[in-house]
Amino acid sequence: MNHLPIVVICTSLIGAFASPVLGKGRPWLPGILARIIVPANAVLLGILLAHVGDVGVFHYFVGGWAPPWGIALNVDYLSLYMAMAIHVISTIILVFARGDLGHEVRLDGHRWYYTLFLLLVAAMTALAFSNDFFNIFVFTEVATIAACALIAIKAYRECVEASFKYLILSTVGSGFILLALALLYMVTGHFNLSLVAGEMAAAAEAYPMNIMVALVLLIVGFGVKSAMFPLHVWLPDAHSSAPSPSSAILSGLVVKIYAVVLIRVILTVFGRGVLSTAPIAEMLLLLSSAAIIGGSLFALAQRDIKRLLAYSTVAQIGYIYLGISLLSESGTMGGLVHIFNHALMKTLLFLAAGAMIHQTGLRDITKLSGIAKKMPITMGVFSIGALSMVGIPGFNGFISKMYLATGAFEAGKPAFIIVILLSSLLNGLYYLPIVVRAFLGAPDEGEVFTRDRIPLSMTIPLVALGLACIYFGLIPGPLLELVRRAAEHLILL
Amino acid sequence: MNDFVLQTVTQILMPFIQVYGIFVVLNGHLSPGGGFAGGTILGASIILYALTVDVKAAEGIYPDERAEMVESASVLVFVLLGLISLMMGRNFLTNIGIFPSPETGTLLTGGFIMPVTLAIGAKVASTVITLFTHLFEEKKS
Amino acid sequence: MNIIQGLVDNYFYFASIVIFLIGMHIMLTHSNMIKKIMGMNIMETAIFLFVVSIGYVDGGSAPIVIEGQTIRFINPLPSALILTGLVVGVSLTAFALSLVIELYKCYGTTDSDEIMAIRRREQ
Amino acid sequence: MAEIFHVLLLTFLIVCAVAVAYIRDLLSAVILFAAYSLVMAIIWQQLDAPDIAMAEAAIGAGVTTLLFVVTISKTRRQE
Repeated sequence: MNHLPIVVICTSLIGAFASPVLGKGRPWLPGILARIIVPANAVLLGILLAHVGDVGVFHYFVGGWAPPWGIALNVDYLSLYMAMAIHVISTIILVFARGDLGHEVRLDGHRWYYTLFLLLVAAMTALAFSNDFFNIFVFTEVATIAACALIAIKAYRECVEASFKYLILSTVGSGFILLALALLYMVTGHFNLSLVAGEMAAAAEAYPMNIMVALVLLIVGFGVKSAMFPLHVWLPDAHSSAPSPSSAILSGLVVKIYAVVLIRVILTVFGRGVLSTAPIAEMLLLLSSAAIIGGSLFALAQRDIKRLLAYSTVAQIGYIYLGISLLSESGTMGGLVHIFNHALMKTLLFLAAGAMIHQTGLRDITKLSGIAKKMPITMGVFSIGALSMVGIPGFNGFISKMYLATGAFEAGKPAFIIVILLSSLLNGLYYLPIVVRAFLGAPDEGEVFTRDRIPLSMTIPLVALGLACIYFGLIPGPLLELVRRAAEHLILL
Repeated sequence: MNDFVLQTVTQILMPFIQVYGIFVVLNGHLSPGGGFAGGTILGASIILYALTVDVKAAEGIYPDERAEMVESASVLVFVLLGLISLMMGRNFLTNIGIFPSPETGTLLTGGFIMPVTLAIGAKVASTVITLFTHLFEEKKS
Repeated sequence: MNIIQGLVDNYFYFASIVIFLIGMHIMLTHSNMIKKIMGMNIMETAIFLFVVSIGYVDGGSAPIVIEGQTIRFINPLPSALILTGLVVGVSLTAFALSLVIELYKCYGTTDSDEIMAIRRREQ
Repeated sequence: MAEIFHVLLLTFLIVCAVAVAYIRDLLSAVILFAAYSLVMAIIWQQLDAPDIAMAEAAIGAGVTTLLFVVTISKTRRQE
């Protein structure tokens, strides 16, 4: 039972490196392999969650070496929550990819696509579990390369250019992270998160400058990778030009795992003591408010539907950072629950957009009027996602916004409730016209939508995601219980 | 590049470079170097041959299919070696003494480290060659 | 005077920061993408230099166990981290270069400013 | 004595890096970059990290340079 986290990571790795060999001459096989491995791992993680409920959180030592010698995996509720989210969302995306991938990636590239996808899943899971800076650095790099390659695999020139931009900026981010790790190692002498946390108080006393510089470098480094507001410039290009399943996983999961790693490092390693010596949390609050408003305003100006969704991601990352940096229990819960909720919504929206592009080849939102008559299911679930983004009660987006607002109130910063309300208004302004135009508008003259239905393997994931959005909006109890435990773990330290 | 001196020197030097690369890989657990450095040296020897003598001939030595095979297989060997210790009821990648009577400084020590280093060496050598050939030719990367 | 004395004492740190800044300068100011990648490499090696010089112990020796000797070793953990960083660095470089070749095929240039100009003209 | 050697090597590194920044010919810049990597390998040997020194000599001076040269041969030589 205790070995399950490593089993989950290893099976993804095995799948990743078996698919180029197995897929030679049989391009359908890697996809099936991936669609077996990822759901199976999700089940294994469910078993692990039950097990952790019985025996409590624990650390797993790779190679049987306890720290400071070995690498430790941290099996707690936060990592389990993230790993579950990664596997559940990836499963849905993989099912969708079966129908959609054929027209975006050439057939001989499919085996490489699944290699990269599984590698990305393995790296993200490892990042969620890692309790060691060394490991975090390595898997950050693996995830970055896999993500860049997932964008560039389409071999259109926009994708290649976006991928190059992403790569260069991420490399700067990795450089900063490595520098921060070096500075932390200099004053604490450890790479293990728990041990560094133990040394932190003494180190902050003796070398306050080192700790502060390391903290800022970490925030900037992971901020670039997780598209924190002023550092988000790579995201719209990268996420809008990638193939739709890639956009979904990049927007839904990849940027968030870096945010989670940053949150874990800030709250458990640096802790309240260091945070209180400088207005780090306040700066994060301001930046995330800027992200929420700025991202929404940028999205308002877009006409390309995938670009609009990409800018919306910038705003939603702001919610997550806002919730965490409120440093109250409800705020943290709101930020954490928004990770999963936003993953559901944004995956749904990207996949629905992908289905529309798959059928009509149109990306311009002004040309999509009347599309609901031809694609009622796709447009219906798109509307669910859009309403959920706006935060209508009954959808899951409302739950996270409610917790964020409560958290702002608890923390004694009610000004941020206004930010949340304002952003809901802006979300409404750019999402609802698409829905209204699609349902009520008449098709433009000369735009003939083909009557072909999209394949079943694309409809099922869309409907499942739409139902999940409503389910977690009406019955959020079990999810909130898991998130509460994760948040308690973060906030207690 | 049809330079006689260059070609002859390359052909004479190749075995020595390769033996050195294999030495570095095998002694990864005893001396500096290891899978990564040794693998790069091995790969570089093939690249040297390709550049000075003949790209086509070098590709005959190491075709693309074999490279894909080696790259996947070596990672799988690494992971499976780690899973062996899992099956024996220990933690992932726990060092199980597969080489008896370890004596400091001899080759057959270090348990899993030598097989793992060999796998890394194979992977790195093959990756270096593939990187070169894919960049060199007008092929989809 | 204190600052200068500190710089002279920690000349490895000083040099690595200078090289880091040069690398960053190359990355930010040059529009040629191959130059950008070179700057990226220089920046990375500067960080590596910084990390390794942290683990350096004056009068220590490389961490190779030889039977019957107990001597001061330098800290091997930063070295291991840097070895990983090197691997990552070369794979990033190779990937970025393949992207550059791909972009050259599409646009006929390796200059990011020219690519921007071409894209603006097309819109 | 060792300090003087170290300072010399580091100065060489800085000079190489600056030269890479200002040379317009990409091929020359790559050759300078190879020299930079080789000196870096010597520095790592001096810092008692022999495994990084080996890897850097093989990777930085060998493979990376080759990849750069191949890329330049596929694209333009002038900046």
